[in-house]
Amino acid sequence: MFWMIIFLPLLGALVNGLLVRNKVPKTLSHVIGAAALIGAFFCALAVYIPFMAGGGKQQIIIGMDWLRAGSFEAPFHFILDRLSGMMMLIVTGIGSLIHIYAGGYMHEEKETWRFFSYLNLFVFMMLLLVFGDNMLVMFIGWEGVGLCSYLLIGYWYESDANAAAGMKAFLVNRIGDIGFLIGIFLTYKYFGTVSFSELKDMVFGNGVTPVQLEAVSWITLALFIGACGKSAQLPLYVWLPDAMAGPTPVSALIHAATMVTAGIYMMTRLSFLYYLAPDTQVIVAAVGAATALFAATIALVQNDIKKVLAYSTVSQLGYMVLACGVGAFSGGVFHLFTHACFKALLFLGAGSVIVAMHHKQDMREMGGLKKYMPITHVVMLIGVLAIIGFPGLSGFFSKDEILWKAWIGGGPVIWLMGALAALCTAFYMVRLLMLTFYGPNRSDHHTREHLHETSVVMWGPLTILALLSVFVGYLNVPHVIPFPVHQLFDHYLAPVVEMPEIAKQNWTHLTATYPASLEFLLMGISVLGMFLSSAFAISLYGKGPSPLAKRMAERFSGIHELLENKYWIDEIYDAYIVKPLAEMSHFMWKVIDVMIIDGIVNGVGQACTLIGGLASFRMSGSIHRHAMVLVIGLLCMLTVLIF
Amino acid sequence: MTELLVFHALAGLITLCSIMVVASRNPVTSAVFLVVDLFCVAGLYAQMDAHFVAAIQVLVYAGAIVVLFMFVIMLLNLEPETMQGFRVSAPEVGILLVTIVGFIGVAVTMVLGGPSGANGGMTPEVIEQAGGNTFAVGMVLFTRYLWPFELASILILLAIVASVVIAKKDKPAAKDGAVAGKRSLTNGAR
Amino acid sequence: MEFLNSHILSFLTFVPLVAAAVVLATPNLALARWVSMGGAIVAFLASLHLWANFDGKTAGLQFTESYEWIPQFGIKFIMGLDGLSLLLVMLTTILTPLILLSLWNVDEKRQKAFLALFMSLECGMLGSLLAFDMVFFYLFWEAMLIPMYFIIGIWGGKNRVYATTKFIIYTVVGSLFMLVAAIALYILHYQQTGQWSTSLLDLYRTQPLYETQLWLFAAFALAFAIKVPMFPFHTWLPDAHTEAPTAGSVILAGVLLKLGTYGFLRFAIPLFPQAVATFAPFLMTLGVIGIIYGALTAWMQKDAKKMVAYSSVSHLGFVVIGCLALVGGGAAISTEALTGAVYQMINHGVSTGALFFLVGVIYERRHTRMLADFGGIAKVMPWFATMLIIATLSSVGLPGTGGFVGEFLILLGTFQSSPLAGALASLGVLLGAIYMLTLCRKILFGPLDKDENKVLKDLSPREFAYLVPLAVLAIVMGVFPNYFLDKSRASIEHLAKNYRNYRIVAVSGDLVPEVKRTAAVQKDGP
Amino acid sequence: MVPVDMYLVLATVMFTCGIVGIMARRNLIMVLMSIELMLNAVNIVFVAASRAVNNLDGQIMVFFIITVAACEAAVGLAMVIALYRKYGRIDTNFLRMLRG
Amino acid sequence: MNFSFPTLTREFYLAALPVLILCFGSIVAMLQAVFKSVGGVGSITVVMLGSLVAALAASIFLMPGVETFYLEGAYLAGALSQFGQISILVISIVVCLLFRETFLSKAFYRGEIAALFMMVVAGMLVMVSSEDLITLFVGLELSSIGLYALVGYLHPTRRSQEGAIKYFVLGSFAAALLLFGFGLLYAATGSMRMSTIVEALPKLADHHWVRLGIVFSLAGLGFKLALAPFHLWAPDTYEAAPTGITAFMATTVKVMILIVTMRLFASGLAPVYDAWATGLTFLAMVSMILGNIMAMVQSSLKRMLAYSSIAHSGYMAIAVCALGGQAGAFPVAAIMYYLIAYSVITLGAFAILMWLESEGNDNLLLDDLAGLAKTHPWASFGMTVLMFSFAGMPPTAGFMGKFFVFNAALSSQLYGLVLIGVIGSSISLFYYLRVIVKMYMSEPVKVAAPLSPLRSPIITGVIVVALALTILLGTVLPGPVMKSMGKASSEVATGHH
Repeated sequence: MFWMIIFLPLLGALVNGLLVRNKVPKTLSHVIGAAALIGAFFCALAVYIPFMAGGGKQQIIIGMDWLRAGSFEAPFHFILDRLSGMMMLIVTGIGSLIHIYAGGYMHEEKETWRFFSYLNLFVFMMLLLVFGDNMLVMFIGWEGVGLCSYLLIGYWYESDANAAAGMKAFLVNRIGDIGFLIGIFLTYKYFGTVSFSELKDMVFGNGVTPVQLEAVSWITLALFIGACGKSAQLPLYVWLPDAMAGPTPVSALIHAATMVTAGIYMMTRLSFLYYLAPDTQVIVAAVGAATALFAATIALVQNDIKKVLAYSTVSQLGYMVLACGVGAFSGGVFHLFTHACFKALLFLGAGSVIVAMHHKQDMREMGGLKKYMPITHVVMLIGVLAIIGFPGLSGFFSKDEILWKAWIGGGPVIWLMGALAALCTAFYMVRLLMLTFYGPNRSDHHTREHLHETSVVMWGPLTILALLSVFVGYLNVPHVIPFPVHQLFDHYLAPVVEMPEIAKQNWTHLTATYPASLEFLLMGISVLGMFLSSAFAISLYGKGPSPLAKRMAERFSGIHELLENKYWIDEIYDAYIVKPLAEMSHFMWKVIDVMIIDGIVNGVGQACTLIGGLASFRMSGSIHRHAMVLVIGLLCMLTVLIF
Repeated sequence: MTELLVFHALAGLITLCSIMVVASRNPVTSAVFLVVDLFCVAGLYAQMDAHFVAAIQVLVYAGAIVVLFMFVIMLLNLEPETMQGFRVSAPEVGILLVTIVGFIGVAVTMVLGGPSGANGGMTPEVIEQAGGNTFAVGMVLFTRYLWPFELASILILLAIVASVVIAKKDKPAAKDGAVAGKRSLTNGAR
Repeated sequence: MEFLNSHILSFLTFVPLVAAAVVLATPNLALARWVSMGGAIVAFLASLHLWANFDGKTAGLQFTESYEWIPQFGIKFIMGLDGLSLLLVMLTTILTPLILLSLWNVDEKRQKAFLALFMSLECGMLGSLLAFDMVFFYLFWEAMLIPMYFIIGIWGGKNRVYATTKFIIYTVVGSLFMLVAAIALYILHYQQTGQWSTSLLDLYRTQPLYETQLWLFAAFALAFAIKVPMFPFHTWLPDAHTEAPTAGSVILAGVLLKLGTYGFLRFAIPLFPQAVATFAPFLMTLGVIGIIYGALTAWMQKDAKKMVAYSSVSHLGFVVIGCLALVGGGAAISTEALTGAVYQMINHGVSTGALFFLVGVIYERRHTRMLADFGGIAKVMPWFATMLIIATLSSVGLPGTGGFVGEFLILLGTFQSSPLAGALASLGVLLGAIYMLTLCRKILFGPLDKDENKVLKDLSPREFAYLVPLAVLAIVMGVFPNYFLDKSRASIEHLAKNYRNYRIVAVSGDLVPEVKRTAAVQKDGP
Repeated sequence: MVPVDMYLVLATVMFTCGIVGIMARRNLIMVLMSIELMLNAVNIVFVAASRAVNNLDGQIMVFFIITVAACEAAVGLAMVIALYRKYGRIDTNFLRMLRG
Repeated sequence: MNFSFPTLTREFYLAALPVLILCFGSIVAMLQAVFKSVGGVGSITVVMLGSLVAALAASIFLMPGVETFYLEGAYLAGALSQFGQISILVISIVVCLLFRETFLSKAFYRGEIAALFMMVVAGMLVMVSSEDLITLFVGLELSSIGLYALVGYLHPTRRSQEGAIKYFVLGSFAAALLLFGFGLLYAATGSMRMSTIVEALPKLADHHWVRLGIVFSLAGLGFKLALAPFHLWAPDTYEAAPTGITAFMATTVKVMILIVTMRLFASGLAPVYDAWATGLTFLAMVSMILGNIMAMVQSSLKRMLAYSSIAHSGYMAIAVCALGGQAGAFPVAAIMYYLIAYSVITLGAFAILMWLESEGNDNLLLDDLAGLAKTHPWASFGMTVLMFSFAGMPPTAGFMGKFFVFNAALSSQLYGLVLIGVIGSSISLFYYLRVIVKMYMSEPVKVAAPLSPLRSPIITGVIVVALALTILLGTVLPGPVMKSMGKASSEVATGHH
């Protein structure tokens, strides 16, 4: 049954990608793709329920021998524990919903077989990533999902921009992958194994030597670079906004719910190492907080509905990384879970809007869609409320836990950054909602005529996701809030994110008890801020972009421009990294290769010819000249031998 | 003492004549100096008790070779413009000077070398006892060096044939090689 | 059959040569095609036989043959097979029929000669992989150049004469130095043992002084570095590849280049361990430069073939550092890198071979290889796109393809022995992706705006037939690497063990090689 | 008795004259005569050496050298005649067709 | 009377029979020139071939294979002499066959030419089997004077006459240098015999006369061997001579001079190894570099081959240098192998040139070969094999030759020479490849008179045999050949020590 989880998506991918291709109606492609995922989801359930019934103990599922060289071993062994079990449910569950939805979204496309094949392949790779018991198998999935992301972003390859965006995603991810690889190398060098379970046994069993402890800082840092690439953290986040060029279901599944959370997943899987490296953790927390705030500010002024969501994703991922950085891995994973639900919901909702708007994505041309798309409006409203942390919805619980842990684990500065990011989140999400669904409709006549609610294939999954977005938060209710069960999720994940004995001295603040009043105070501040900033957003955009918004943009034109241009990060990268590299390459080719090396090679030949020509011209001809050469040769020999 | 005097006189004459051979504008003059030169060398041989060699030097060299040269010079009846003397460019003069200096070095080296003291046993006394230089040379030549001597005859034959082939007139129109060959034998340079 | 069994290696080597001779004698091209294909397939079957019967558990030579040739000089015709050569032999015998298949539709006046040359090239390659005698190795090594010289020179592009002359002169200059060093070693062996022998197994036991080793190794390394080619001796490669016909490029990239790295493993390293230790940092540096330099230069290319050619420089840089990581750095002796290098050789043959095939496919249709002339081809040639993407991914080392296994192991091992080199070489992973994806993007993606491109036909069944095996192989090699590595593990371990023994001696301060260095490959029997 | 090295010096001088003649003169006949000079110089060396080392081989050698000189003169002059007959020129500057 | 006289014996006549047969044959040929009735092409060829084959047979069967001195060294039989004689005679027979097809059939003075040819061969045989300097000199002149005539006057054009005169003047000049050197050696050691010289030398090692003598003899022999910088005659003469004679000269002269050089330097002058090896090293290096570089710029094929032969002389000189070192007898075998290989390849190459030459054009240019592979595939194939062999690519004779020579040199630790040799070989590849490039990779140039090859069956046969030998010498024959060289090499290396 376990194998079916993994291989059903692969089977789907192969059937769609190699066997049927164009030969069947595209509905069948959709059915094959979705069926593979739904099948996998049910298999996952069938595995998960006995697994949890059995106490949820970590299991190693022996696959096959994969790679052995010297003392290095990386077998295809899979790890099934509470973390991967949860992830498999998210991946297959949300994946199934999105697959179903995609059938509607891609209705007008020609080559859906390609789409579903890639999508299924993605799920397969994601499952490999999730289940891999060693870093290398995880890396297969890690790069594999990157590949699928590349292919799917460039799905509409006829547009050059899409192809470029895909390439950018792949390459930026590769930068992170180098970090991941170096992390693997270091792990192998200092621990002699790259298996998660063995590493964990090693750390929890014998502890670590001082040398290993030193190395752990570097290992975790290198791996974090990998996480930065995949989870779109500063400074490697640049690919994610561009990745929105792909079809919206892809954005929902890959660039919001699953793939981008791989970094968080990986860090959680190795939480015992991260606990051992408080230095790295400071960096992780700082990067996470900075990303959260940074991306949120950019999102404030974006007009493309998917771009807003993309920066929002980056920002939310920053939260998760921040959580990991302050040692709240379960908080991070919980946010991952809730975020997967509501962000998928938001993306799919946005997708519905886009379909309705005939693939127009500029929010300035929308407005008032509430009237035309009531269901979508409701689910989007739920999603927005969830993400901004409206009390009682899932985002409230997960975000609040992170902010709380940021305060106790990272200090006021980190907390402040997180809180500010939350304010921004509230503002731009409400802005998105207002601009899209409220106020007057600003689209052109033609588009308006065709505005209508989407089919059940699309809104069906949306409603399921909306329900999830509302309720999953209650899995982890903080102590301070009166509720029958508290911190269910933390307990659930505790065996996975257990702290090694030797690390505990560094993390005493996490286990210490704090007054409930403090937690309430912070919660109150963030809820209040959320309400204020939402109100501000409603006042500015409630009836379409108000004159005040325009005035503000003019008043703070510098900042507005900075934000609108995303801090010019892309341009800076282009000017200071890509261009110089290209110029250097060109120099290498044209100057070093062609001029210097080939110049020397050809020069030797030409020099020989020249010498030969000169010699034959000077030395030959008449007899006396021959005699002279002869005598000079004789004299040379005499000089050598006698004089 | 007399010997030394004679040597120096002959040596001076030889040097002078050699230079004149090379330096004369007119080939006839050169040939005349060559004859004098060869006679002086013959004198030198005689002074060194190499009577047989001195004799053939006079007979063959002065008597045959130089005559041959004179004959050819006369035969060709060279015009003045073909009778050039030195005509060398500046770098060539440089090379000539280097050559001369180099060979002065060779001469100096020879003096530095000195006699080796090898002694083959054919002292003048032994030769005198054996019946004189010519007899002794003959004895060696016709026994020990009989093989090269016989080959020398082939060599001369070869030279004759070669001269014939070389100096033959332009190829006659007739395809009959044998007749032409016979004619060339009679009309050749020799 | 018994005879065939005991002479299987020489049979394998000379079957292609016989086929070449028969091809020349055939009356028409159709027959010539079948004859050459027959020869290639027989060779392939023979190598399959070797694969099946090869015992991967021992490092010793298998299927050995040995005949006296010039007894007074100890020159023997020795053939043998071990784990290092087995994989390359397989690669050669697999690529050859595929290439012949790719030539099936070429109907040119001198095509028969081409086939004959090609088959003799196969003989040369197999010979140099199997020969265990210095002289015979050199003989095959040089003999291999000649067909290649003609293949580029006669059937090449516009600038073919320059390219082929550059190719052969570069290579021969290197191998002349190697010849001299080999002779010097041969004389040393005589001086040490009083026995003339060019058998590699005997030469392994020679113990040159450290200073001598330096010179000899430098000469061998030069020859192999040119063949590989390592920076800065690489400039012949782009020219040769660009001008060569598709079949030539495939075999050049697929097998010929590997003989350089194979040479390092078979000759330079086991013969002169002390010198290797001295030179390794230098060669590693060149290897790393090659990786980065080749990648960056490839990125700038406008000609698809040249781009793939420069990519070979980069990829072979990986193999070189993999070979030398064995000896680099501190006491760590990295078999992983060596394994990776061996694996990467094969994988590069498969992926780059496929890439050249694919470039050939579009060149055949459009008679241009300029990237700017394409764009959006994926629309009209979906299967071509699939194949190109698979080859590209294998080339950039995406996990799940053979390229990953090789590159990963090399980097892993290199990182153990010299972290800086490993880290810098890791950049190659990124840079490789840059140019390969650029290639894909420019050919496959973007708007299909050229009219000539709109009517391109997708792969024909014949093209499928030679591309699919490579694509499948690229993936199978990524998913089941142990299946391949099991055959060569023992040999690799053996090579490393010998070197390790040397290092123990060297580290304990006793550089004078009094400790018997066991032959890197031991042979049972006479 | 005159020391043998004096003869050698004399021979060297004569030899040098011959070499200079070959290098400097443009008339083929003069070149041939220079060669004769050189051969004579060699003869002096042999005869002087023959006396110094008390061995007659040197004189035998001179005999052969004179023979060869005669043969060479004959062949050389034949060449001169052939050249003159055909082209009317015997200066070496005429002989500059083959080069490179 | 205390002279001791050597006597002529029956053994001497038997040993010298090859030379005598050739002298007799040449006289017969001369008579044929006189008597028209017997002077046809056929009969002269019969006489020539008959004499050469008879001489070959005598050399093989009647000559003692062990070192035997006759007339106190005037005639030296033995394995090395035998090797020289056999090689020279075999080459002569081949050239004679080539000749019959090309020149002899149309020649005007065919009797005289046959006589000259045989006398030249006789001179060479004398030279390779002489031990004293006098006989050596006579043999040298015997071969040279005949060659002067053969080079320029078979069908005298201005070009060929010029070549002959240059060869003659410079050759005489070089002979004078050689004699000057012999004179000084004689003055120092008091002997004309190598075996006596070698005994006298040890106490004279630093004597100036000896050193001067070595320099001048080296210059004289170097000239004949066409070692740079004494090589300038070679290109001119090779270009001037009819192709058959060029082939003859390029091969036999090298065999003859190398054998003499080995004997003189390695046996006679062994005690002063340092002196002559230094000089010869200089010559070898200059030859390899200059020969190869200058060959690169030639447009005439024969000129190119001339420069290549200069370079090959350089390679062989490497092995001669190795003779005094630690290599023992091996370099002799190496040189002999190289000589065989080189002769086979050279003969093959010139035979192909003859095959391609049309009447009246015996100086093919490189450009004439353009596109030859299309019109004459087999000739191109042959040329290719030979060029690769010249360049030393396996599996041909040239490779094994180079292998042995480098082997010898490295055994004697002549690293510098080997280095130069390698550099030279690398350069050489360029011009050998140029020929192949022209044939295979260039389009035929439309010339006024396209090639109209003779395609004579005999020449074709010679080419085929040469090609077969080129390959065989590189593959199966090295073992047996080197084995048979063993005796001759030990003769040189141990004969006089």
